[in-house]
Amino acid sequence: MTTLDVKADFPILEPDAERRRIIYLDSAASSQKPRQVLDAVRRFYEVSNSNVHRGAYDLAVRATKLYEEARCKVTEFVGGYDSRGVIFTRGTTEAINLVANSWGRDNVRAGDTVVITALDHHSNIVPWQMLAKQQGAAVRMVEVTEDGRLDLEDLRAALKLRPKIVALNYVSNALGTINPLPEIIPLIHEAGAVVLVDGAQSAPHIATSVSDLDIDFYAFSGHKMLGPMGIGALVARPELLDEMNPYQGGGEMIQEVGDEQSTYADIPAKFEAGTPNVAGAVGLGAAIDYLNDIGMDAIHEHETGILHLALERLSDIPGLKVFGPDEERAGVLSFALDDIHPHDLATVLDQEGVAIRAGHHCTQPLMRRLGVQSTARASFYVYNDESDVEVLACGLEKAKEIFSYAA
Amino acid sequence: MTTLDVKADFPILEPDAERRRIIYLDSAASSQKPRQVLDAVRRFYEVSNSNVHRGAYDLAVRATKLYEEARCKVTEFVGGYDSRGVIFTRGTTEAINLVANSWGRDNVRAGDTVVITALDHHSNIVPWQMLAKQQGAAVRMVEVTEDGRLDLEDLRAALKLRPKIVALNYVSNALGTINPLPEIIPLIHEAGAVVLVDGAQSAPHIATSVSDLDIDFYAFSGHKMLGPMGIGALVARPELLDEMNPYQGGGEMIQEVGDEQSTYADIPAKFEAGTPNVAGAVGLGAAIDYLNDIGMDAIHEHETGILHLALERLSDIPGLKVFGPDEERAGVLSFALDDIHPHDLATVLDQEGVAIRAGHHCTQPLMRRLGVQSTARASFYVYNDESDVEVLACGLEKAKEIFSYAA
Amino acid sequence: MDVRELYQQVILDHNRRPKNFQLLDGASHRAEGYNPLCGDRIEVYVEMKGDVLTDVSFQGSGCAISKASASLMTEAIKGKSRRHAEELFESFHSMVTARPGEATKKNELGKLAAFDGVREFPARVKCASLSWHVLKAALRCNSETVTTEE
Amino acid sequence: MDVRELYQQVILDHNRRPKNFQLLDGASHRAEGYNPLCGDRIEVYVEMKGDVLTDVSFQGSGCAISKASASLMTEAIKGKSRRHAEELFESFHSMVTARPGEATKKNELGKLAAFDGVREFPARVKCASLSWHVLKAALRCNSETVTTEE
Ligand SMILES: Cc1ncc(COP(=O)(O)O)c(C=O)c1O
Ligand SMILES: Cc1ncc(COP(=O)(O)O)c(C=O)c1O
Ligand code: FES
Ligand code: FES
Repeated sequence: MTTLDVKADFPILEPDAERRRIIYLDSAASSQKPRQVLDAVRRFYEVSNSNVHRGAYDLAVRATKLYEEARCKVTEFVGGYDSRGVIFTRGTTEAINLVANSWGRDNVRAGDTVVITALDHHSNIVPWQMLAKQQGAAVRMVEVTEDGRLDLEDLRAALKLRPKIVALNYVSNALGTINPLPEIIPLIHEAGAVVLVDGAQSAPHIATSVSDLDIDFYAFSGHKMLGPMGIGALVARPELLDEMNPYQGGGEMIQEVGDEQSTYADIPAKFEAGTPNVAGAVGLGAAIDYLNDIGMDAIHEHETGILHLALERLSDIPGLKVFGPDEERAGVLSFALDDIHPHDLATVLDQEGVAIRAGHHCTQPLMRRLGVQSTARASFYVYNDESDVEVLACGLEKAKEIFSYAA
Repeated sequence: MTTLDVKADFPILEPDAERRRIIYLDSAASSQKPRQVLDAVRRFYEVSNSNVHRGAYDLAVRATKLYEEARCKVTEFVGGYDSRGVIFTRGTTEAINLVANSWGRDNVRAGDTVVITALDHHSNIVPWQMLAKQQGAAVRMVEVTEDGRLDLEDLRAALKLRPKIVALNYVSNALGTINPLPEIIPLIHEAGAVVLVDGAQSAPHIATSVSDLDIDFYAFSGHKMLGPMGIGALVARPELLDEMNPYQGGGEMIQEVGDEQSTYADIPAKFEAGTPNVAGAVGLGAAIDYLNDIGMDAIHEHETGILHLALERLSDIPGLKVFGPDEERAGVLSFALDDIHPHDLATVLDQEGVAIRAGHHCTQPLMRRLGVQSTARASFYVYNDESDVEVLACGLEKAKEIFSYAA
Repeated sequence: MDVRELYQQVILDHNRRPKNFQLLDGASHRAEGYNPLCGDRIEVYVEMKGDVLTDVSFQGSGCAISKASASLMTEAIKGKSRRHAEELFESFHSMVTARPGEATKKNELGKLAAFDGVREFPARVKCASLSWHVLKAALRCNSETVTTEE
Repeated sequence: MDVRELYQQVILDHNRRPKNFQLLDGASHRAEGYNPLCGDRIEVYVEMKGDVLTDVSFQGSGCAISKASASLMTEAIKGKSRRHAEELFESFHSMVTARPGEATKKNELGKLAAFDGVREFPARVKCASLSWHVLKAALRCNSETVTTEE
């Protein structure tokens, strides 16, 4: 197993006077931040802070330049079509809602079908349910196989309905399943649908080219990829964005405001109403630099290494059951131990300094199909290493001991 | 004139190796940040960072606690009805769009009227134009008087149309005009309308009680009140929010997600889809602490002092024309000098280290009424002092000299 | 704090073998409670004769804390007056939400005092109080779903 | 950098007394340009005979940079071939967007070289190039509004 040896860059992972060492295994929910990102954000506020675009003074020029540089970094990092096709949002959820509202209201009509999947996060389900209800359209949810992969047969069946759009994730946050996008996307396009890919779990972990994959809309969050909270992006085909109506109205997104109606700016400004989170964009740019320095392939290899180590180590623990597929899976491990409730597991582990997540992971449709209310989930990132797996395993053994004592 | 003596708290205002001293007179666009706020944000990332609400481990408990504490601080700071009525948004623009979309779509129908004002920012104009267009409703823009106050006679006339909602700002970002809300709001309610107050320029500068003023919806941005970018709030009457449909769908805002449709969480969660900007909320909380330490009344007095000093000093400069009212005005000074274009003024001042804004200030309807394309604007905040006014005045004199040489 | 102070033996026992864990055919009152944080759901059934809770039971899924809490609750209130049950709820609730060092009515709570450790685990307070909220809802009206937000 | 290197005398003069600042009745081509950053608007009129810009004029509002640039542009291209005007645009554009230290065709630009200082003021590049973009639009087709985004 490779070791990236970057733990020291993450201040929160160092024990200090206030608290002891944390083994952080909840990066699928939100990642920790390296010093480099925190420094970049702080430096922005200390040296370049101002509103963007409309200022004729030096600070505003700097801030605008940094903001647009961040947009270029995002474009390159995810292989976008063009920086005009990169819209900064608060995160994945906002990006998906933007598409559901703007593209959705104009393109999905009564009687139309929207295809979503049972493997997806609520953020890629609820906006489509809301849209379908407003427009009188139908939602068709693609099923999963027993081992937690997308059921491609069912996807094909769903595509026969000639949906307007198919919304699915690249990597499942609950199980780590990696969807075979190179196989799936051509099918979707052949069926005449547009595809939205929820990249919340792929952007941090997998080298991706939105344009090579021929993705129409790609959404992701900065906070899951070492960046600050409150920033993310929608990366889209510029031609699609050009035709769409604005999502929110306000400053920056207009060309001319009349008393009764207004004309709108070109993309990307058209979709960025109000003062943007410039510091957030700068921080996201710094996170991208950091990830590029390590290398996305090295990151994927590292995580795969830890995942397999963990799978092996945890298989020593009797009664431990892992959910999800054996192959094509990112560094996410959803599991159950005996009949111990996942929240009890999380509490016991927390006392050992191990932070895992227990719950439905915002994937209730998937949980229903797995026949559980919730699972325990450990997820890995650049700062995790072999020793973290060992501490996790020992914590689980302790939990087992506590709860079997009562048997 | 009082001096608050806080300049040293603002790192960006200190000259350093990279650049010289900045006289920052563009706080109406975005404020600078004190060390205390930057420290709070950094500390959050270094000690408590995690996703909120759904974590059973220590970090998540801390993050949740800090996030909800920030909500309480906001509630108190603006005199909200209840912390359930405080929704974190990216800023003012998003808060207004939330209301226009959620409340608006359900309450504004074909043939209805929405009242906006010619004194407002595009962010409080365009969302209503968009809503009106979607719903087939009419927009009625209330006029301004020649000295840039809201024309109360025209407001009364507009209220005769029995509008569903009246959207107006408390303080104009272009002129500094303070609207007499205690007089206006009862009229609006008597006319049977709901009122949305754009507090982007009041929250940073004027002690406000949303509940005492009987405001239904109040929107503001953290970045204009010493807080980080990417955070702001909608403060509303909880009963109104309870009845409203969600704005965005996603994680956090649901109760149970079915395959076809879902049920939603209670407020405020119902309106906070996706991972919130926790660090931003924490930073906003720290900004509120900082402002409270100085005292909002002291801040208002300080700014009024600088404004009057500036009005007096600038009146020495022949050819200088100030826009806006003489009384009831916040620390915003919009002006023209001879026939020098505002952008040329801004460029000359920038070379003197003075950052002012030139442009339409996202208030094109107002600019049309003032008969100008744009104005030059200096706006003041806690870190400005007498000496800044003097540097501004000297810069303007220099500009006058450069441009009159050509005459 | 050691996690075993949270997972005391009596809690582990009641989690394993919950008492009154069944449907109550003759129930005069019932309510359902839902914890949106985890998706767990508990139903509480009450048979009231006059002012007395002659029988109480529960069903549903949940963590050790919530299951044991429901189980111990049914034991504690069975045969008691409505007033008494409500007083117990007050004492219980103030114990699990007490701040560090704050005095509680732990002593009046008998076996329920086993949940004293919960207050050190803010994320689990909802688990401990879920069944009590549902009981309260059941007594308030005949059939209702409550979601607990502390 | 001193701001007077931006506001050179020739720029100040042309701002004060712009040349060819009028409507052109016999214009065969015209276009309008809008700078959304400031709300300024410029119209350019061209009278073409064959391949030659026999007359050029402009109208509108703008800052000193944009007005002087429009004025000097009309002087520079009047009587020139379309090809020549387009080449001037290229040279001018590369001069005002050149990075510090980068070589430019300043020497070929005559009076237009006065705008060399603009590149030190990124916020003002649009001002200097607005009229040129409008000219280009006018030559492309008969009537159009362009907004400049560098
Ligand atoms: C009065 C007023 N309203 C609304 C806004 C928009 O605020 P934001 O850009 O932070 O959303 C601003 C500032 O730009 C403003 O001054
Ligand atoms: C697969 C997936 N989609 C969407 C989201 C939502 O992202 P955010 O909460 O940052 O908007 C998440 C994370 O919570 C996720 O894991
Ligand atoms: S975790 Fe669901 S009730 Fe305790
Ligand atoms: S500022 Fe408008 S064109 Fe220069």
